[in-house]
Amino acid sequence: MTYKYFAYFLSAFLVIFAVLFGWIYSIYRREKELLDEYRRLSSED
Amino acid sequence: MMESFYSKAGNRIMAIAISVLWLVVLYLVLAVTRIDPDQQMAQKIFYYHVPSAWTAGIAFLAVAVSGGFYLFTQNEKWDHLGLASAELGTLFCALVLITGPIWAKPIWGEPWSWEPRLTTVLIMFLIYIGYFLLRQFGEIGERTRRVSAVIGIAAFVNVPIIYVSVKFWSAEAQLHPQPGMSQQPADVYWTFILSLITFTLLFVHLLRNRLHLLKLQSQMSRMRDDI
Amino acid sequence: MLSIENVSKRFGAAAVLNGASMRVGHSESVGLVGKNGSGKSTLLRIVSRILFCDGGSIDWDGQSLLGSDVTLRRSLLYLGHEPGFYPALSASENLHYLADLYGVERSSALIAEKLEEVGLDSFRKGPIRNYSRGMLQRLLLAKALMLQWSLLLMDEPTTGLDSDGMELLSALIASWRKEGRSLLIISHDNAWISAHVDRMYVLEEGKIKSREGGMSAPHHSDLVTAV
Amino acid sequence: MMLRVLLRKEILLEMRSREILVSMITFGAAVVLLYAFSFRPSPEILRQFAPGLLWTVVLFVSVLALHRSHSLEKEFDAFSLTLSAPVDRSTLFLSKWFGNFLMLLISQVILLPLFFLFLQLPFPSMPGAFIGLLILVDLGISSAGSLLSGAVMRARVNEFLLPLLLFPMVTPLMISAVKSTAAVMESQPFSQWKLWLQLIVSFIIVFGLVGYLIYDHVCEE
Repeated sequence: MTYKYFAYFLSAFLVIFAVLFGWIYSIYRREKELLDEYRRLSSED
Repeated sequence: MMESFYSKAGNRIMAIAISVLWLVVLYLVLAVTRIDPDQQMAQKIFYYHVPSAWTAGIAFLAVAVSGGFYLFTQNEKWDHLGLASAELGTLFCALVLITGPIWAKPIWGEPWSWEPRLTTVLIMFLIYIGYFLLRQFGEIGERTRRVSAVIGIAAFVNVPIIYVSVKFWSAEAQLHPQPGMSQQPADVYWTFILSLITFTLLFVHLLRNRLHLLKLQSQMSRMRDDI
Repeated sequence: MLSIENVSKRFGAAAVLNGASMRVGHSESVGLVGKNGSGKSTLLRIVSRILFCDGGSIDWDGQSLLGSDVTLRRSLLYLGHEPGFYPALSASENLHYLADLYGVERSSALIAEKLEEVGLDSFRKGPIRNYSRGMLQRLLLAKALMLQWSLLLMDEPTTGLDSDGMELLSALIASWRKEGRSLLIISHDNAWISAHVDRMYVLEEGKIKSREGGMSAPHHSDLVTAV
Repeated sequence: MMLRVLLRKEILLEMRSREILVSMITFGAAVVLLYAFSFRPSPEILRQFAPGLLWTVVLFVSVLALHRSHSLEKEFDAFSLTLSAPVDRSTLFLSKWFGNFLMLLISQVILLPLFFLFLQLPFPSMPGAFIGLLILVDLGISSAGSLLSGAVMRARVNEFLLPLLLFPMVTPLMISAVKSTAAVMESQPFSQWKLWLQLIVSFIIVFGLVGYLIYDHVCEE
């Protein structure tokens, strides 16, 4: 049993993984920014 | 009143459940499913490629449906659903367009061929790029939302025409595998179904995450208004 | 009777109208004043269905003007702040088209007569692109003379008019009031507008405040602060 | 009735300014010339390329008319005249659709002879079928194009958004047009290109219907 073409599978998998996690991380960052701004604004009040 | 998405226990549980499912699928794909004698590991890209396409399909359907609801109700939440679905649909579309050529390189010998499904996905991808540019360059407001709803609907009703036309356009290039899933052996079948479920759940989860952010964004802009 | 209830409109983040309500009764002449950018023109454009509103209702004699039934619109006529004519066409071609749109008689003799009434008969031919502001305003008055309407919506009708034009406008408004037709006039010129209306509203922060008076407007200082 | 009034206005406007047709024809002729200079291989190869070249010219040229048809409504706020009048918005869509269709057709009366002349191609042996196809594809381009041009007319960069949205949207129409034109040029029997004709017709129906139903939500101010 050989694992021919394993590199192709791995790269496809890693691309999917990276894209999805990049997406989740960017949402998380944007959410964090908003919440920080919210806290700043509400503490000023 | 403004909280992060993962402060809710339900969302955390969902994230963990999807991660576990993801690992299970990966295990099944790597260690359990049979190895195709010709394509070997490259064939296994299929377990990720097809669910991505399926997810993109649901997403674009959601864009069109929420566009219709938005036009009739003018309720902002339908616009949010449309925008979030369009973003995720384009994201999964991109995954389809990336994994397709990775698979095709060793199997067809060339990464891109003008194969009907690939072409359809590419055209949809281009239409949605236009959709985002419209949202970017149109003024932020009711009019842009209305127009994007219209584009979302028009894009979706166009899908069958696009598909049929590219199918007969390059009839000689129809190399794309057409697996009848029900005739597949159990290991392949169930792994595929599980992957499909994982991707669908992932989509719903990401959609809710994005919607939560959109809600925060509009709350925030109202707050900036008041100050 | 025109009744505007709770109309709201946002342009992007900015709320232009925020629950504006007002009424114009039969054979009543009503003025609407407010600061620049207070949303006066927007409100008039919403009533004319040139813009859509985000919420609220606008009725004419108990029937909604916001639906897709267009026959009701025959009773209303909108004279905008911008000319609202095709610059490439001549004055009489524009009026021809207008008469066709509203389905009224449109003989050339009649159009010439109306143009003469507003002092444009010698400029009947040639594109209106080169008209001065005052001439365009006179053309708008010809529009009002051409058509049958029960409520006239005028946005800054005095813009660019010379003293002859002002006299013409005042005479026309007076005769329309005598005929018992309803008028809704927007102007920034308080002295001028208070001489031509029965009642006055002030638009402030997206809401409408009522001011009694008009001919006998005693609240001049209030109005000045509002403008 | 109202459609006739609106359509007459579209035609009158063009007769007075002539800007749409003049720009379409000069631009189209320039593209045809460019093709003639860039592709001078053997006549057979050019004949193979001809349908594709023909429809790219048509599509490029149509963007001018489609864009102008709504942007001219912005000058002097002229659109408010029509929008505030007792006019059904669906009829307004039809008038834009047929107006644009007419502009496309008239420009082609001049551009097509130039195309066949400059590229030294024989005129299709089935002129009736060819002209019928032309009419149908023009109807298709102008249906989707009128809807999209109305949709983007108030966006800041509408002149580049329109082709960006239009081109991918009309790909199925373009594929069908190229395929069926090639069949007509090679005098193939109708059964060979019936499918493409059906696709063109369904495109017209779908976009005509979508435009008719939702143009009301698109055109504002």
